[in-house]
Amino acid sequence: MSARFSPPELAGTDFEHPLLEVSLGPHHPSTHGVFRMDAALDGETVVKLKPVFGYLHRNHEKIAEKCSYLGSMPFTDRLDYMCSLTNNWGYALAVEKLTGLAVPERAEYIRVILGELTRLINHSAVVGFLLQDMGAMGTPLMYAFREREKILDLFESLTGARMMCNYMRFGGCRCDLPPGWIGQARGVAAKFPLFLDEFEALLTGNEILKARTEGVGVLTPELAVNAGVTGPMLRASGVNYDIRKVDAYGVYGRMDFRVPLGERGDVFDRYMIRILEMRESLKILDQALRDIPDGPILNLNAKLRNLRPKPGEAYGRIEGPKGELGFYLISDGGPNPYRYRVRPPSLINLTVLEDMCLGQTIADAVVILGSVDIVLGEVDR
Amino acid sequence: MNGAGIIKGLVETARNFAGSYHDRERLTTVQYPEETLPPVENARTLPFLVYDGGDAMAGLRCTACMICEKECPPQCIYIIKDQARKPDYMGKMQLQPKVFDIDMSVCMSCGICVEVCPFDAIKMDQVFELSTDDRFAGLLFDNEKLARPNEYFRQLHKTEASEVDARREEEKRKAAAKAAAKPPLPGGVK
Amino acid sequence: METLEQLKARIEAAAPGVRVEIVPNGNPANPASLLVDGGHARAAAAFLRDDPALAFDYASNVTGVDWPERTVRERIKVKRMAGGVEREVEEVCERKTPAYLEAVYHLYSMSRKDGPLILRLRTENRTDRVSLPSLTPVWRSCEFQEREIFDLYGIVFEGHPDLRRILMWPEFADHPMRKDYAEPDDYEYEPTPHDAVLARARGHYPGGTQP
Amino acid sequence: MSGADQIFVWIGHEAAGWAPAPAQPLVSAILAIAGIMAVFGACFALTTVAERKILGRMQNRFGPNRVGPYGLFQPLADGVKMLTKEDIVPFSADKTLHFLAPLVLTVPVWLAFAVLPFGRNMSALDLDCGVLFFFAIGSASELAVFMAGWSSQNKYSLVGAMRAIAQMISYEVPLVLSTVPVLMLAGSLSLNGIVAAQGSHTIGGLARWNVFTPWGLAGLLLFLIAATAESNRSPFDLPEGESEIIAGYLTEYSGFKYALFFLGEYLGLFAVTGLAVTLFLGGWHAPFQWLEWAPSWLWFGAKFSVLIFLFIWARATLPRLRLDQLLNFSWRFLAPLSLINLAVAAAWHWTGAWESAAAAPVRWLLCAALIALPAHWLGRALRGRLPPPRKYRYAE
Repeated sequence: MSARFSPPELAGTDFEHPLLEVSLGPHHPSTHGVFRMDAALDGETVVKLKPVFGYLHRNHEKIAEKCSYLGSMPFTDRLDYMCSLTNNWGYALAVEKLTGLAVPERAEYIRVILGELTRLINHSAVVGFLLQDMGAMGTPLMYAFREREKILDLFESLTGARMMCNYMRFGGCRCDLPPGWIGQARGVAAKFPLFLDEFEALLTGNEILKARTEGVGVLTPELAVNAGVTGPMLRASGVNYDIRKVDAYGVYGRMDFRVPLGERGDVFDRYMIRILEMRESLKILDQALRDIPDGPILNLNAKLRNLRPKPGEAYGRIEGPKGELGFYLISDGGPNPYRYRVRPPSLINLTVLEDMCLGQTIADAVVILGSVDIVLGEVDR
Repeated sequence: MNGAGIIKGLVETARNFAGSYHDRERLTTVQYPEETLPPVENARTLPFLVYDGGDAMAGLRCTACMICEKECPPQCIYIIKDQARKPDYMGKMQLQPKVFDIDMSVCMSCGICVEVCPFDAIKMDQVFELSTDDRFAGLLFDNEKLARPNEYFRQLHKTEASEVDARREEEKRKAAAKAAAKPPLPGGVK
Repeated sequence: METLEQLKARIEAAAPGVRVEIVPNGNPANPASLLVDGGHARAAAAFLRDDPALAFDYASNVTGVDWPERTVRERIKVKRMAGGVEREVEEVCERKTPAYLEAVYHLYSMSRKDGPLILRLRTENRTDRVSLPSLTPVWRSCEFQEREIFDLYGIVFEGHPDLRRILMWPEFADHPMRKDYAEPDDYEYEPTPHDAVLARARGHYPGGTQP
Repeated sequence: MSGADQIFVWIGHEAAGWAPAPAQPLVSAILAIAGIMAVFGACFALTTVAERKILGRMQNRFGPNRVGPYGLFQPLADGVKMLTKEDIVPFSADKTLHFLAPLVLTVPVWLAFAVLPFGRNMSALDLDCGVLFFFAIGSASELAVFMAGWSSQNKYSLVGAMRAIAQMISYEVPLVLSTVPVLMLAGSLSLNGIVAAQGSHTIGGLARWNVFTPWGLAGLLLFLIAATAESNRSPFDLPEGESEIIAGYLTEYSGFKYALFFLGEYLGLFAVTGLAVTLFLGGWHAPFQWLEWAPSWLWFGAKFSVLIFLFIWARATLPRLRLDQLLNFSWRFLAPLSLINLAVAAAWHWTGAWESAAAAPVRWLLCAALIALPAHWLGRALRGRLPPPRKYRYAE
């Protein structure tokens, strides 16, 4: 297996074809935050594109090394602020691996439910943002946000906050479901397919959307694997790798769901895979909401404060909505982690941005970036 | 057919256009100052201190144990213990904070102080209209500004408050039973 | 997956001259890792990726770790001659571990759905001999993560196609994730009320914050 | 004619009558100009707020509803904001061109309204070559847009200006070609003449608007698509494509100059919509004979509003095309189709004798097929050879 890797050639030295160097960002309208791409254009064709990071860098990892294990939990909310609950889950999973804490069954089910709701939020919003980048005046985005509100209401009534949930704890969850929550969640999950149908009627068949996305930003499976691309983007290239299936963490082993795989690895596939994944998520939600058992939600041995794991290290990873979200922890026996590392899927998925954009037009580059699905809180940390 | 997808999309926006006039499911916007959403019991914004009895300063449950100050992730709590014990609302001598400041501009509403507090002394409020033109002193809340009666807590978080009250009653009863079981002091009081 | 011992033997066979060491994990529930010497790391990595029975085609996570010089207190049993009799005595001995920077690679196999295999590379010290071979030519996914380690820890990855600072700005001098990093006192401090409170409170209570 | 129908004409007459006889033509001209500017200025203000409200509703939001009743005073607030904003001219800009560009855009656009008949006897200037005059004036906007992009000394502006030029020149062709059948069959270049040609009625009192013929329907669609591109509106808003090139040629404009550009664009849209109404929708005529009692300017306004709503609706729904696709669409679909439409119009003219109840539908269907089939083929050719439909595999 040999993946293509060509060292980036510096464009702009060829004076016969003078290039237009533009800096897209950090306050460009469609770079999803403070992201920057240094691009060189030949006409409107991209011949060089270098991502530039760090405008939102706050050294999350260093902060976490100075916090107790519990104290980092609310900070993980702020990594990928669209999906705080999966971030919580990834971190809790890593600490549970480090300490060997078991999680009660009810808590695992709650985690699966929340994780899949988060996936619904993220994927629908991403499709909305993608269309926004294509110039659709925000209509799909508004529809996505309309549905997102209903899910955020669920989060608020359970965790107390709409976005910065800070809900998972090592060895379980913080509090039990309020009465009536399951019914409310069932209602949301039952209505979501209607929204998806509506969404697809608006988008999937649209000729302009097809023209803009088909054959644009093709990512080959070989390059995708070698470049560590994960999540829907990897599966759109046709690689069957879903950590929910591979690791079967939580209670995903008991859930019956399928992993949709794309065919050509272009932007349209990335769009479609997200839609199909939402439909699978709804299946998981149905099962989890049906089967959720009674019982405790927190391991009785779990310590809230003064958690001092034995020296050692652990790597916990989950299938976040954007890809593999990993937390690598080294403990030296103290109350703070000696090393705390986040594997940010957004950042690593950007590795192939230049490869996908070369030879496309500047308008395509924006759409390709939209299909990668980044959140700058996670890219820059 | 050419343009079938576009027409389908146009029909969809037209449906939403019409639907936004009669379907609350579609038009989810709340016209904020005139209407507000019903309060959510679990919702949390910023912390406050609970007191029992009528006198806010005497009745604070906080014993200045400093745990929340230590655990607060953004380090926005600042406590100074009072040197001497003071009578609380029941007349019992207690340690109390001399200074209890929370910097609301730093607080990130995570609620970890509430979880770690062993005395149920700090709870999460649900106010959100706290904008002020003084971003320094105006957002620095001291213990007088933070103190809220237990009834307020009961109003906000009914379930949690009833659990807390029951637990505190139980503890009080146990303490009383323990005190009663103790042999009278030599020399006899009364 | 093969055991680490088997893997070690196979790597040693595939890349002659390589020094591989198994680093135990203090937490036995979690996997131990393989320490590979810098000179042969790329050959070993290419072997791990290309061997069909291993096929570690996916480098998930690349982490830098800073290990400054530490004194480790250990209780060891020594035999001592005491009064003509040899006896075993427990002694506390202090040992200094050398300082080094470490790059940790978490490898998975997407085709075989296997993993993780943890590779560690260590520099010789923390000051001047801080270069390691870049594994980006083997796994493209290391590109940004190695840049990040270069930026935050100061490990120089040789053979990296584009080794620049990634999160900090190019003019920045230090490596902020190192344990001995001291924040430069050149910020334009935002006068947060919190700091003002601290200052005022300290002024009010010169004896310190605790009674 | 009813009084309400001619009320504006009568007011104009009476007002001009007060002036001394030699000054009367001048006064009536000034009155007409003032009337047009007042009506379409108000229309501009109203459209901005209506557009935002309709977009809002289509996106399940309220839209502006805070300034005045139902947010109706929003344009006033916007205007105050625009006028009080700092006017920033980039240091390296060509200051003269930068200043002139918004004026060059806005002034000619007003002229285009001179030839539009807004109602019975309500046309400021009845030129014999009205359509030609309209297009001649309309193409001045290209110059303004390029001036703006070039003088700003900004890369995004330049890219936007280049896009705008390419787009406007390409779409001028189908825009003009799609009007030719109308001119051909009406036998006149005067807009009043064209309206008069659509004034008769068929059985059932249905008006003989051009849009009720196959070539007229196709022509209207072609005209509307080309007009959307000409006025830089979504889905053809590439010159301003805010997600790609910030704001295109408007990037370096702020305050009053920006407002002028905005005004110019909307007025251009109004003018071209007015032309569409005149050419294809019977101008100020009522759709049915028994509806002729309503004032003619009301009919014009109603048709005009419907078309504006269509533009807004499309804007709320559609994503933007890419530049190469946009040009392909114009040269390989719209332009050939409008030529074919010319032939269809000719066929319609030759079969003019098929008026019997049996022959009329045959004639209609024949001509419709003549335009629909090429449209289908051209569309397929434009999309190229489609790959087989996608199948998504599922891994268990």
